[in-house]
Formats: sequence, structure tokens, C-alpha cells
Amino acid sequence: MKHLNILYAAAGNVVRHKLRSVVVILCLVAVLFPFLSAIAILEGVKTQSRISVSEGADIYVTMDMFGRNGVIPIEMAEVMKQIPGVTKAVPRAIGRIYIGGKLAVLLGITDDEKPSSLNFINGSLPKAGEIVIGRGLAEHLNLEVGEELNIGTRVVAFIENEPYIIKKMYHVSGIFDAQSGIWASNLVLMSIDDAVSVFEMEDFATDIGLYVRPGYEAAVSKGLQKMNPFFRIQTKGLVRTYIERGFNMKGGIFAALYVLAFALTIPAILVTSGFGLSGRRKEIGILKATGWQTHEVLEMVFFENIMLALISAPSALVLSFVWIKLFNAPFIAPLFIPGAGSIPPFPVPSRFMPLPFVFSFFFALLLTMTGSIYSTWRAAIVSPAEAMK
Amino acid sequence: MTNIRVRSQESGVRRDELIRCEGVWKIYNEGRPHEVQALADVSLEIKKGSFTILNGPSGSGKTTLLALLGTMDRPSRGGIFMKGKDITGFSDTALSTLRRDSIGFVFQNFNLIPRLSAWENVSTPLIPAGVSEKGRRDRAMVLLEKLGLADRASHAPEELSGGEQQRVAIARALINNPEIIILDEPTSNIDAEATDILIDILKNLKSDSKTLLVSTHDQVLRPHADTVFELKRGRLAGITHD
Amino acid sequence: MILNIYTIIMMFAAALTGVLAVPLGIMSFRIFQKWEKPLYAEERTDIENRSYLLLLTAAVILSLKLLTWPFFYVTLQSYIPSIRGAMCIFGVTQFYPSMSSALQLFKPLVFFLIGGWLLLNQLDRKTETSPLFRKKFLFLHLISFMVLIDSLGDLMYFTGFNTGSSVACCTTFFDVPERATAVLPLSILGEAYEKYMLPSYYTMNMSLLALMGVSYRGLQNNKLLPPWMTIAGAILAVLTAVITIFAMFEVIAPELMGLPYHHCIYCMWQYVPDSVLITALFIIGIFSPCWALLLNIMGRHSETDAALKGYIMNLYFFGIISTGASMLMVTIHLMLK
Amino acid sequence: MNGHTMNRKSILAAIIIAFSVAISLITISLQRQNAPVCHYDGENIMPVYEVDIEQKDRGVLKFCSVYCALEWFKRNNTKSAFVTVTDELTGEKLDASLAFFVESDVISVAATRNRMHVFKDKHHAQAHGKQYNGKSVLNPFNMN
Repeated sequence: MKHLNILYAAAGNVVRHKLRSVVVILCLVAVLFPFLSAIAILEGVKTQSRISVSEGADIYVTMDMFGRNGVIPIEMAEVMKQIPGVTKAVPRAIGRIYIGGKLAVLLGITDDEKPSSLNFINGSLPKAGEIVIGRGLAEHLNLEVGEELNIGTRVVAFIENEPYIIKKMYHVSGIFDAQSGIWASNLVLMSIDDAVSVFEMEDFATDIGLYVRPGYEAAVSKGLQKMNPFFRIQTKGLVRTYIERGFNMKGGIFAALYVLAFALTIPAILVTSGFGLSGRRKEIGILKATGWQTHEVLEMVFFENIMLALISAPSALVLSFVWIKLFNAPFIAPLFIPGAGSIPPFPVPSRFMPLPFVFSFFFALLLTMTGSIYSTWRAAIVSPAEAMK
Repeated sequence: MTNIRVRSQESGVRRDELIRCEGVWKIYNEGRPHEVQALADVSLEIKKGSFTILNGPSGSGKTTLLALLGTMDRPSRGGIFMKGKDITGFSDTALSTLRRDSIGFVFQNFNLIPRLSAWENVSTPLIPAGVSEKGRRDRAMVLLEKLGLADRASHAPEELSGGEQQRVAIARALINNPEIIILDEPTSNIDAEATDILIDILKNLKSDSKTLLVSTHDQVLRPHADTVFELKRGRLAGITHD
Repeated sequence: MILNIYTIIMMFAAALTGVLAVPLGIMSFRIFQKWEKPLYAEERTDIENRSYLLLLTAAVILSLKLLTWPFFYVTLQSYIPSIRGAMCIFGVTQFYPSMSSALQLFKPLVFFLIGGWLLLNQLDRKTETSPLFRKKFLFLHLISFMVLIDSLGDLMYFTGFNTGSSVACCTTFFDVPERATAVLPLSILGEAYEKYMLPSYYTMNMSLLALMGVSYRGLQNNKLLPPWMTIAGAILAVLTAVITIFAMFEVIAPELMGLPYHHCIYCMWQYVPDSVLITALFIIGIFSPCWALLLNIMGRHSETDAALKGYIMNLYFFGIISTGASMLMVTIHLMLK
Repeated sequence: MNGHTMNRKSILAAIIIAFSVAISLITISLQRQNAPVCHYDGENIMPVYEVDIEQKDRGVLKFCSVYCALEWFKRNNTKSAFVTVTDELTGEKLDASLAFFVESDVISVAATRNRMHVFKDKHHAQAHGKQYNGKSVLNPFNMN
């Protein structure tokens, strides 16, 4: 009961000494908010990456050209389909292309191969001569469904000093919904034949995705290796590991840089948490003169700091939630989404459970407890004789 | 320099003795430059139920002696005995507990905590004792009623007069039902009317067999005291018994 | 080093506790030395005031250690994608087996010691003249070394990992008959040792409950426990801990996970969330009688007897409740599976 | 030990015990809710013994054990496209054609008294057979 009483007294003090409370909370929130926003975005992007990987093929096959992924003949898809355990072989043409001065991703797939995470505002899958474009791109190019877009137009030759231009016009049959994820924002989706002709790589695809029966990855990979030693084989597990490592590394680098901010927060908390306490020497002297033990005063001030931490943590979380969901994470998104720009044109993915939630409380407690050790102690050891002065 | 060692055995306790100090010195910054001698070789005894006054001009060491007898500070030399037990070797925590259970303080400038209501101020000593909020409020209201402040219970100190603040401070001093009440210059910050009320309160407390220790240089309380100790430049200059 | 957020946090917390442990060690030794000599009154007050700073620092270190102890395993879990062959936390610990085993044993020890110190300090608060003052600050001085070692261990351990390393997964350790947690009982109880694991788990835990109950009752009847009883309580607690850990690996974890041949408690923590609470309660149940012994040895003094009895009773009380709750949770799982 | 402290302690004890029991029951019921039900006998499916049969034209059917799946498969193998089983050691999914089957004395699912065990690695299957008097069996879900 005694500790409960001291807890309530601490709560009363947090309310009574508003200035000190507000200063400590603002200091904590100022440090936590950018960190939590970045972590939430990182988790959001990681989640969307996982969705893409899980929707993708089990094995990706390309040619090995100078140690890099090389194009692969489209007809190999039919051959690979015959390998035991393979249920589907899907060639893809994927590359980057400038459209209207903006770098876009061009994806050519077979007709029956639309990933479920892509959904439309209105329109349908692209048939021959048709394309579906991302929302970011549509806004950039000011395009609506039904309009035309030329892709890959270029001067092929000069005949009598006159340029001979190949013009490739495509009909916009649909625009992706914003909820289709960040990958679809600058995407141009078309049939594989059109894509191949845009890149002028007839009969080739960038990779062939194989869908295999559970447990067959190893056997199919061995079969492919035997079929052609120049095949480059990457399984879904490998891709997933690369993604996890990549994001973990990015998060780690960000956190390593941010540790400096955390390290500087500790002296800041020392100053701010001591901010109001010096004015309370008389009050604490009175408490001790009326019978409070130093331990109890220590406990009360410690509880006050813990309460300020437990108020700051959710406040920082709510602030970063608003910053991302309402304002679409300006200035912070580019940290984790290259090319997103200060004000991203697409809804920035974010995830607030469980990691950012755990981190906000963990760091709030860690910084407050460590930063306020000295100030709490200074306040608690005030002599009771102080009350007689 | 005597070694502050534990001497917790009773030494020749007389039944009516409450506090006794023997050969007490108080030297600030002892062993460091600028030593200040506040008290020198003071020995006195305060009986249970007595009304004792510490008299002397400013700087005579009244407040220092009050702090020592009230366990708020430690003597540099000599011993202080509470009911025969030597408390000089007590730890800071033990002294606080002793203060909470047996000693009530009324400070010169009342020392109420701002923005806390009167009953909350009165009941702050009960918080670490583990008494529930309802229990604290009930006990505070009983005392405030006795001191004629029931209708001012929810007012903050800033809204009370000097006399009222002093009575709230007295109620706080009484909340743990201590054996001794120590008042530091109680008449210096109140008007004549409040002084009369204070005298009545002190009489009632004495009749409730409380032990009163008052530091004052005001002669108005002198007629009511049993014993008056005269302090001069940190030394006991004289004792007069009623 | 596998650079991710978890590593940074673990190293930040380790550095923080390490930095706090140094002044803690120095100041506690200085207090231990000074308290012996004759002191001026003001010197004594200064030392007491400084002791409060050490108390607060010890409490903060304990809180940080408590926060980072489960975080140690969350960090290892985050390494699974980076270490080839690892499918769970155990796989990651196989990267640096000796260091990870040492750290995993050291962390509970540090937690136990700091907890014990705080209890000793609480006990000393109940006295009039702080008779345990010197003893507890010498004890704190030794603890600060352990905290420093634990923090340096964390820093070395987490900077030692490198990506691309590969390990054998826990199935090759825990699902083969030659696993450590099977060989020992096999050699003692014979082929059908699995049949005896659960009965011995219940027998040991019940006898620990019984001993703590008897001790609690004994203290209630105003007798301060004879030292041998708290020693017996602590020894029985350690034995119960060993038997329980073996039973967890051999029988309880497979049952709770529904994987009859998979004897890995790390996977159990991952797949059966409330097993973390079972483990936490089990740890408190084992630590309580050991804390009681620690207090009974270090805290005995004429001034502390009254309070010591109350503290040991509370420890046994919480020991009984935690062990009972942990056992109850396991029983519910086994019955409803 | 006065009465007031004693009943405060009993309340605290009751709270701790009740909380622990509640956590266990909640965890178990959540695990049960998420667990799918066997298509053949309606039993709750334990993930480690799950068998999935993908039908040619329609979705996937889930079974609680090899015995149940076999009972259904015998009458409907023409409709079946693929059969996915689960490695008992690791819980990993794999195609029936790649798995090693061992019929031993150990009953894995009591309701169907299933004694057919599935392993991804051959030496795990052999170790199980040696330990529990089992004999290896060819893939019972042979499409031909």
C-alpha cells in the first residue's frame, strides 16, 4: 500500500509541476518521434517486400553473364516445365525505363500471371498494345484511363538526313490503386511480348519464374544446373534472406547513427529532469522533516520519471502515426524508400506493431532511468534541516 | 574527536525523561576550512509532558539545537538520547522513522506545500506510512475540525491567512500522534489574535500530556512554560524552572 | 558484426550498464573503506547520501538488465535470416556456442546477485544503525565486476557475429538420441527414461513447494529458520532447476509445441507464447529460496532478526506462488493437449 | 503475521495464479481456433501431422493424419493433383513424392490411431524406425 501511495503522490507531482513534466516529455518525444517513424516505415516496407516475395515464384532462373543476371531465351520456359516437381514456368521481362523524364519500372508478364496484390482503380489487364500504369506515374504524366502513351520511341536511322523514328504508342487500359503498394507506384504493366519489343530483345526474357511443389526446390535446382551450367538459380528462400538482411542492415545503420542522438539525449534528460527539481528542494526538505525517508523520496522522484517516460512513449508513437498516416511521412520516407522524394506521391507503407511499439517504451525507459539518476539523487538527499531555513 | 559508535544500551534512564543531550557540540564544516561552531558542550533534559522553551537571541544556536533534538541533523560530538536510547549512531533511515513516529514539527514559516489542499498538506506524513487516501482524509479532517478549520479543508495554503496556515501546520505535526511537538518561533509570523489561539492550542496539547518544545525569543509564551533554557553564543547560559 | 537495430540496442544498453558499473564499483569500494574509520558527523551524512546514489544506480542497472535479458533472445532471433542453416534461436547460438552458453548462464546470475543486493539493502533499511552497511557495499563492489563482465561479454559477443556464416540447426542437436539432455537421464534412468521425466519434474517441484511451505509455517510460529533449512531450500531449488530444465527439453517442450520429436526450448518460446511466462515464473520460484539463503547468511544481525524473518517469509511466499503457477500452467497445457 | 497482511497476501497469490491460468487457457484456445479441422473426421489438425490434398479443379483439402488422407484418397485419387505432407521433426511442408514414410508402434493421432509417420530426411526416418520398431513404406499417395 505504501508504494501505491508513493506512486499516487508521484502522479500528483507530475501534474502539479507541469512545466517540468512538459519539458521532459518534449525532450523525450523529440528524440523518439523520428526514430519511431523511421522504424515504422522500415517495417512497412519490409512487410510489403515479404508480400511480394511470397507472391513470387519459388525459383528464379536467369543466365549468368559476367557474374550478373543475364537475359534468358523465352522458349526455355516450356523446357523447364517438364522438370519433375515444376508446376508452372512464367517468363518475365522487367526493366527500368525513362518515361516523360521519370524513371519507371516496366514489367511484361504473361496474361494469366497478375499478382493478387495489384488492384485497379478501374480498367483491366493489358492486352496487346495496352498498358496499366502506376498512380505515381499517372499523376506525373497527367494521364487518365483511355489515353495514349508512347514508350520506347527512338530514332532508328537517318535517311537523307531525315530521322527515321520508331513510334510505340500504347493505350492506357487501367491505373493501379494506391493500395497496390509502393512497387506499383511507378510501374508500367504490359504483356510480355510488348515489353520485349520495347526493349527490342525479341525471344528473350529477363528471368523465368518456376513454381514448384513443396520440397522440390533442391531437386529442381539440381536438374536446372545439369540442364545448363550457365543458368543462374535463386530460390525464394535466398531472395527472402537477401531482403531480410538488406532491411536489417539498413535499419542497423540508421539505428547506429541514431545512437548518437540517444547518447546526447541522456545529458539532455539529466538537465531537463533536474530542471524543476532544484526548485523543489524546500518541498522535499519539508517532506523529510515530516518523516519521509530518503529512500521514499528517491522512490517518488523515480516514479515521476518513469511516468514521464510512459507518457512520452505513446505520445511519440501517436505523433509518428499521425505524421505518417495523415501527412504521408514527409522528409523521413526518403530514408528508407530511395527516390520517394520529400513528399512521396504514394502512400508510404508503415507498420506500428510490434517493433516500434516495443522500442518506444524500451528507449523511453532506458533514457529516462539513466539520464535522471543524478538529478533524482540530488533532489532526494536534501537535508530535512533545509525546511528550517 | 569521538568515534560515532553505536551505544544503544539504556544509560540510567529516568521514567519521566523524554529527550536528553550530553556534551553536545555542533561544528559545521568540521575538519574542513572555515569551521563554524554553532553549539558547544550543551547538556539538557526534556521531561515527558513538559512545556519547554529555548530562549536566546538570533544566532544563539536555538535553531541548530532544535534540528538536533528533532533528529534532522547529527551532533558533531556528544550524545542525544530519546527515551534513554542513544540515537546518535542511528542511520538516516532510522532517524526519519523516529521523526515520523515520535516528533511533530511546526516551522517558523509554516512550510505548507503549495497547490496542495489543507487536508492533503496535513496528511502528507501518512503517505509513506501506507495509510489509504480515505484513511488519510478522515484523520486530517478530525484534526482540522479540532483546530476549527473544517470549512477550510479543501483550500490551498495560498488561500489561507497566517494563523490558519499555522494551524494547518500544527495539524500536520499532530497527524502521527507524536509524543513531542517542536515549534520554531511560532509567534513571529502571526498576529495577536492568532497568538491567543496558539496559546489555547498549546494549553490543550499540554493537557493531552504532549511534550512541547518551543524555540522563541517572544516573552508572551514564557508564563505557560515549565522550563526555560537560555542559550547564548551556542552555550547553555541558564535554566529557569517554573 | 550483423548490423541491425537489435544489435545496436543491445550494444547501447550493454555500453550504458558497463559505463554505470565502473563508478558503481569504485564508489562502493570507497564507501566500504571509509565507513570503517572514525567519521565526522558530516562525513557520515555525505557517505550515506552517496550510498543512495549507488542504490539508485544499482536499481537502474537491474532494470536495464531485466529489460535486456529477454531482448538478448529477440536479438538472436533477428539473426536467423543472416546465418545459414539456423532455423531458430538455438541455431544462432551455435555460431559462438561457448560464449553464448556462458552469457546465458551469466545473465541469470547477475540478475540474481543484483536482486539479492537490493533485498539486503531493504533489510538494512529496517534497522536503526545500518549494521550491514559495510558488508553490502563490499558485496555491491563485487557485483559491479559481474555487471561489467556481462556488459563486455555482450559487446564482444554481438560484434563477433559475421553474416554468411553457417551452423547446424537445432534439429541435428535436439532430435537425435545422442543429445545431451537425453544421454544423462538415459545413463541414470535407463532406456525408458522418458517415462520418468514428468514424474520427476512433478516430484521435485512438489517437494520444493513442500519445503518452502514448511519453512514458511515454521517462521510463522515465531522461530527464525535454522541455517541448514535455508541451505536445504536452496540446494533443493537448484536440483529442481536442473530436473525441470531436463524435463522441459525432453518432455514438456515437445508436448507444448506438438512436435513430439523436437526437444528445443528456444522453439518452444517462439511457438508457444505463454511458455515465456512459465519460464519467468519458474526462475522466480527457483531464485526465491536462494535469495532466502543469501539473506539468511549475509543479513543476520541482532538488529535485523525481526525484519529478516518477514523477508524470508515473503520470499518463500513468492517462491511457492511462482513455482505453483508455473507448474499449473504446464499441467494445463499437458492436460488440454 | 496479522490477519490484514495475510488476506492481502492471499489476494495477491490468487491474482498471480488466476492470471497464469488465464494466460494458458487463452493461448491454448487461440491455438485451437486457428487450427483447421480434418476434412475426413472433423478432428482438430495438429500442424505437424497435417496432410493437404490439392484437387485438380477445386481447392485444397486438409486432413489430420496420413490415415484419414489415405481413406479419402483411395476413393478420390483421380480428382487429386498434388499431395503435401509435413515432416514430423521440423514441421516443414513437402511433396508426398519426396517424403519417407515409416509405419511404427507409435500412435501420433489418437483419434485415428494413425501410426504412419512422415520424415523429410532418410536418416531421421531410419532412426525412428529403429527406435520404435517401424518399417519404411512406399509413398501411399502414388498418383499412378
